[in-house]
Amino acid sequence: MSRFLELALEPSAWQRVRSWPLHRTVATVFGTGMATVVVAVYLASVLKILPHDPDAMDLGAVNALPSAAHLLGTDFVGRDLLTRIMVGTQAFFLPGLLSVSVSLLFGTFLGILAGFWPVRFDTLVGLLLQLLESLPKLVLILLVVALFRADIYLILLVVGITNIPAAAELLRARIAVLRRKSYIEAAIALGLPPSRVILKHVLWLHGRGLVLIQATIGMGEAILIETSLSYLGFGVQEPTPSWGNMVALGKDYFFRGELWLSTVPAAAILLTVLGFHLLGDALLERLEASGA
Amino acid sequence: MKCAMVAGVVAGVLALSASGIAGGRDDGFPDGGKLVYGEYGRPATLDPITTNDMVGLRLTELLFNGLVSFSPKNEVVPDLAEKWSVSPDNRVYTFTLRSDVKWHSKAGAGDRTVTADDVVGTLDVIRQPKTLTPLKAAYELVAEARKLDGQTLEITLKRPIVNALGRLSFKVVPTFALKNPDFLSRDDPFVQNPVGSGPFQLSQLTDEGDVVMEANPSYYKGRPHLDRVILKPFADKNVLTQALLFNSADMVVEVNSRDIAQIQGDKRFNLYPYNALSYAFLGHNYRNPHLAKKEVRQAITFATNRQEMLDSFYSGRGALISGPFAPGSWAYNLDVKPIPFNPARAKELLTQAGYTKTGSDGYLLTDEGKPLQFTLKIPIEKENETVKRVALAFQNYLKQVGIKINLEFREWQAWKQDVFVDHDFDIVIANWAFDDSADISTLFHSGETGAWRNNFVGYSNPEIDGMIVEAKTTLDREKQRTINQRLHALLSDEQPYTFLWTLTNYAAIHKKVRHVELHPFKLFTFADTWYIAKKDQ
Amino acid sequence: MKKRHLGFVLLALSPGAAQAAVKPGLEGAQELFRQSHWEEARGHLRSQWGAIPEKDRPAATFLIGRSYVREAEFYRALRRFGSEVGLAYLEELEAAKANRSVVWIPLFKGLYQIEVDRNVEAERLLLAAAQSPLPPEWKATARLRRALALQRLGRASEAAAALQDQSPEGRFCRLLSSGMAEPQSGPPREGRKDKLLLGAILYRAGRATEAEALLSGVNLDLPDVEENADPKKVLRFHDPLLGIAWERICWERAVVGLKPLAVGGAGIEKGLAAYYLGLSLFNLGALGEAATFLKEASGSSLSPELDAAARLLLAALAWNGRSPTAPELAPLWENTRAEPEAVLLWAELKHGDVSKVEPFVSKLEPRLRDLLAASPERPPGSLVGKWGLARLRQGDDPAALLAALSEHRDKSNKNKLEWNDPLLLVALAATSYRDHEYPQSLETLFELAKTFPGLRPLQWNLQGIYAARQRAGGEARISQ
Amino acid sequence: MLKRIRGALLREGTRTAVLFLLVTMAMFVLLNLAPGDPVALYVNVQSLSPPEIEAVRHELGLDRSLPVRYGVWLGRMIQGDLGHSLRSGRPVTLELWRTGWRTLLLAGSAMTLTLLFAAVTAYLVAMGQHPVWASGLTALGYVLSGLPVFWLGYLAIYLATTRFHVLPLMMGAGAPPGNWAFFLVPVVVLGLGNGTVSEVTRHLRTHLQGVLGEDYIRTARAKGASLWRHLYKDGFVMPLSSLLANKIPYVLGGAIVVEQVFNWPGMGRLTWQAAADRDYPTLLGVTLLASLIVRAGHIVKEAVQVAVNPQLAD
Repeated sequence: MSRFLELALEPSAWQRVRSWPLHRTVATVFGTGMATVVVAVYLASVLKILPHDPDAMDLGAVNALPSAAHLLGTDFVGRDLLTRIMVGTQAFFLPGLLSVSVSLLFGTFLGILAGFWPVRFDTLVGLLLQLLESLPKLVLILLVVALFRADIYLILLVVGITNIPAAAELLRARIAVLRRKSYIEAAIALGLPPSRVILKHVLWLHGRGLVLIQATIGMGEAILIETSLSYLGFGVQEPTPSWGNMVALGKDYFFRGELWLSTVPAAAILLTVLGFHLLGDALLERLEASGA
Repeated sequence: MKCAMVAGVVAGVLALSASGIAGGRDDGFPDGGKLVYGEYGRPATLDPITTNDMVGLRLTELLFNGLVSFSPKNEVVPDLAEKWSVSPDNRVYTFTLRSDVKWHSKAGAGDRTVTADDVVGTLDVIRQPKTLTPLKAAYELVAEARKLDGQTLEITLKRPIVNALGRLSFKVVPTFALKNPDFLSRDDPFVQNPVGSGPFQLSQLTDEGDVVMEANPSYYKGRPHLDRVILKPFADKNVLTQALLFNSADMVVEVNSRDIAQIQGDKRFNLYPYNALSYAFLGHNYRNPHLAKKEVRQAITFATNRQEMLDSFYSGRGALISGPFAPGSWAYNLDVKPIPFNPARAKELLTQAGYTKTGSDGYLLTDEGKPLQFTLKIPIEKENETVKRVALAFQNYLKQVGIKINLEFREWQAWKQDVFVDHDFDIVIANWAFDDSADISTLFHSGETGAWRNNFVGYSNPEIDGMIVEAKTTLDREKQRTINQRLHALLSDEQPYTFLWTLTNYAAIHKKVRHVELHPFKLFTFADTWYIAKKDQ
Repeated sequence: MKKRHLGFVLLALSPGAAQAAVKPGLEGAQELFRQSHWEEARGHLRSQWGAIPEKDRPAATFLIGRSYVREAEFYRALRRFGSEVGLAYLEELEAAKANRSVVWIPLFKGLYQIEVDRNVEAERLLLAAAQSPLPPEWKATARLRRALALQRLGRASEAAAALQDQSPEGRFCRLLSSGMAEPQSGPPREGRKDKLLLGAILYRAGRATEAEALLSGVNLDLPDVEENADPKKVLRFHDPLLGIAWERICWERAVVGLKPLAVGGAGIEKGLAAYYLGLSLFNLGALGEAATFLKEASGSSLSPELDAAARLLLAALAWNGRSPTAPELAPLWENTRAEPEAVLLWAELKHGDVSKVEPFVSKLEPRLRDLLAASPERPPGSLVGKWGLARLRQGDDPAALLAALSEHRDKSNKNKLEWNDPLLLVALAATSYRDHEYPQSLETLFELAKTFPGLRPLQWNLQGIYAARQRAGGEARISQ
Repeated sequence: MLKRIRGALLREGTRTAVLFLLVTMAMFVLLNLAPGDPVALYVNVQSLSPPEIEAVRHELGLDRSLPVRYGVWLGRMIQGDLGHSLRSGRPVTLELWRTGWRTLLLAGSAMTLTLLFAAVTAYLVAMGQHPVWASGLTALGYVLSGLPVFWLGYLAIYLATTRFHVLPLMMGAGAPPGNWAFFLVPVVVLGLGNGTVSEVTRHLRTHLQGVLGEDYIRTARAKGASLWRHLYKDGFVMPLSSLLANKIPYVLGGAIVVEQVFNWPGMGRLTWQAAADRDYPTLLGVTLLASLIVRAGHIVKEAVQVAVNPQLAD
């Protein structure tokens, strides 16, 4: 199941021959499937279409294993895990999008600046980016949380900001490579306004893949960061469910062999992150197919 | 002066008996073996003066001695001082030091004996403004410390006080070993590499943060039995328990309550209960007009099913309390019963308090037509699973009677700022721990409501104030008890706190370690008599 | 739905409501008995006695009787612990300057001294107390109890006069000293003290129903004297006699409960009933009766350990009053020493007639120490408790003993009856006290007091000792 | 040539200096905005009166205004003195040294593992000769980077110690022999679990295929000449160097968590503790070091890329 995962920026005859369409469709189906599920679940939770009240406690059945009443069992105060996992999507969906868009918007912008006018901007942008990279992410969040409060939007906004460099760097590198390409140089030489060159060739033809990947990666990362934070105690706070704080709570029963509690949300995270990645790949495939 | 001499003689006798227990370790127990104990978090400093956390406090017990110390029976017994006498006006204490106590033989210390200079010096260092130490407040009572000769000194108190002797149990440091002999700051190498006179001496502080201590061969009570004691700091309580269960540690000073069952099921370990004098509570902020109403506070307590929380979150491991003392303390008023769980009564009280209208969302409405809601501030801590549970259940119970509780989790420092300085909270959940004196004066006296004071709920009641002062000043213990029990009754009715429960801490120690006695919270005071049988070493 | 769940848990978890959860009939009662909820177990049976099938009746009757025996043993342990603490408390009071003027202190100190067999001092103190400015009824008490002390000192002649007192207290003292019960019904008694004492006497005279009628609603936790001249300083004093009376009442109840079975019953229950009946009577000092039932018991097919115990008790009855000789004891010791129950009985006797007989005492010593080590599987809590109390009584090192006892304690619910036997808890509390760990001791008593009446005097005195002895500087630290 | 190098050095130098300034300033300001007071480290504040507390703050120099304090710190820093940790009183430089090399060890080995794994996977995929291996590794990579790192850590401990008793849970003084083996666990966990493996793999692969797509490579392939030289240059060195630079912060971030789980006495824990204590000298020291590392990463990257194809230089 390997070839389907890849994203060729320039699909070539040679590659098409070696491609295994079946696997690609599988990946596409899985990716899009997961994504749709997540979106659907998110909508359901927003519309309050839930098996249980996410805050309904059942101290009689704490840390229970799956049963008819609770399809995925219950948590440490007997709340329904399935419900909380569903509601948990809210903790990263919009905030995650926020974080991603922040990092992409500024990332792309800075990336392009640095990529096209290295002489003018590279230093400045580079400094800015490295400044962001140098501040220890988690400490930054700890202080922000202390300063304001443990709010997921806030946290993921910080995450988004600290992710700007990654996006920018990728784009910059990409552009650096492209600039050496004859046709761009030609285009610029022909006196096409850089803006068009940027928009058409770089962003549209070559950059969109990267942006897309960054977006999907960013989603996944948002979730994982929030989980790490929850482990340190600074993630989304009770009673609001997030997959992160659910895993973190489950950990306290882990060594007693009660793996279920933390594994369920962990699995949810895995599937979603995986889903996003594959979705990204799949979309890219289409793009490339059409773009070439 | 006659009675004074008697005191001296008594002390002398005790000294004999003390050395009789341990002198030369002729107790027939084997030497050798090492004890690795796990702490949650690492000590900031290792000296007895600047250290300001429990980890450090426990550690210094192993490395240092005081003028006097406490016996397992909690009597004041001679330590560095072999005898003392008290002036008739109970202000001047004259101590005669043992002449056979040597500082740990380390670079700089040679093998010098502990002299009056060291004791006087230590007191001066503690009281020196440039020295930043939590002890300062406690030693304001000392007017002057004066050396009489090599081994005798005299400490003059500003005024005679109860248990003066007990309070003079500060740990003595070799002032000559300090970078600057008249004060101690944390950039002094001493704080990380201290020289003491105690049963164990610091051998190294590894980069892992482990503190390795070795038996002090020339300890004046005789070499302790254990060869080495090693402190291992951990950053994750679950992992700490695993370390104990899988032979990476022989002792855990505070067992995570959720692991107690598992550890005691394991035949290799003994669990030792300690520090029973603490309790958990929900503090109500009187600055909030709604919480200022007694009915509301009482209603909150009536609505909270404390027994159920205790049973399902702590598997019944503890006892509900009815007032500001722990049931293990002498001041607890046994005639006062905890307020029962009774939502109906709670609703009545709220109606009496004038909350008659109910909003669409089922919450009671205030006169301004807003839902009756309070913010419960909870410190964010990596290991606060049970606190979270309590907070959630509490929110749930109050929902039943139409009060809305908003949980707000704050980073620890921010939490302290909110609670102790800005008083920006409605309800707060925390724990109090007391020593044997069960002294609650700072919790409810109206003079203690300022920034960083303990009466953060802003409780103020002249009657209570008067009683508190009287209880604190009288020397008659029965009077103290009566007053405290009246306080208990009053406060139980006033409910400035919703008093929750008292739990017991446990230290888990591997059975190979024998003859273990623990000080209530310093733990290691008697560690010099612990031993490990030859076969287990 | 939240509510329902929470409610449900409440039922399941709070001991008070345990009954609602337990099975009906004998089974349920046995469950409650195992959890040491004796009163509830009895209530459970009585409430549905009619519903219990014939075949279960003997077992049920036995359960009731047995539960009283356990209760009596519990209160005996408590009484001993209580007298030790009570005396210590009064000594602390005496030591404090502020209490110089309190006339009650010497009186009650005297009363407690009798309980710990310091009769010489007691006699002296009570003599003085009788002259001191006390209310008349307490002067009378002083005189009476002094007489009791004298009697214990073997100076019966001097005691005789004072012991003729006709008050309930007087009659109770005679019951104690000579075992005679004189329940001539005087005017109806109101004071709870009198009710208790009379109750005990009526019981001895075999008038159980009247006794129970008298005892209904008696509160064991009130003080006998409350000195509150200064409202800011309240002193409470408790007469140890009430503890004695209450213990006797428990034994009496056991007797009443077991007798029908021991007389009319058959099979295994009969034997058991006979043994425990004998034991109860033995503790009530009704030796003649005790002997008959014990003989019957050891005749029947008892478990080896109870049989050994029975034989030992019989022997003890035989040499009652005089110290037995070593040759008498040697064989008896040899063929009973294997049984823990018997050994613990020996330990009890050790404080009586057997005390002086060597080399026997020295033999008991080591046997007692390794008693539990010897037992193969986890010994029952009651046994551990008795063992601990026995060792404590012979003055073993409390620290070591505490460690040994903790081995057998369920820490996760360290003070809960459902997990730890009441006797074990008393033993732990007493040992902690000896080891000066007052908070631990008080906490344990705090939990016990939720189930058992009559602990308050002990708690009050213990608190007093703690208050007087604590030497802390006074600090409060907050934590999460 | 020499002149160019000097110029480059000068440029980098100034950039680095400016970066240090910005980073520390940002951290310092943020730190002081956040509530909380290091005084609590020293004394039991509840037992002191406000003036007494002020005295303590004065003693610690906390009563001076922000710019002044930063200025003082900066002045010392320039002389190479990072001050003393408010918590332990040790020189911050010492603290950094004691914990820093451990974190570098952890992060470094983890990083290497990540890149190794990624490189192998990417190569296999790109060349497509061993589809089974390729797909297996890719899938593994994706799964591992989809799981929370501390959960993986717990799982590792659970399996290694609790379940199969194969590894001791502990290093340092008094640890059972053979504990060096335990060193591997956190490295593996951080190396494969830090959430970047799949991304790195993908990036590498993209590049490789990009390169494979290039005309000159195709012709080379057609000719049947060795691709390795080209691949190696454009396919590995270039992306690897830039990835290395980009991923350092992530790994350092992950280290905080992993160090907590595995009780690893590294800079991550130091940082966290310092942040919790508001121990600003230490925290500033840490950020300084972090930025240094980041900078180093970039310089190395640029150096490499210039070396690979000089035309980038101008």
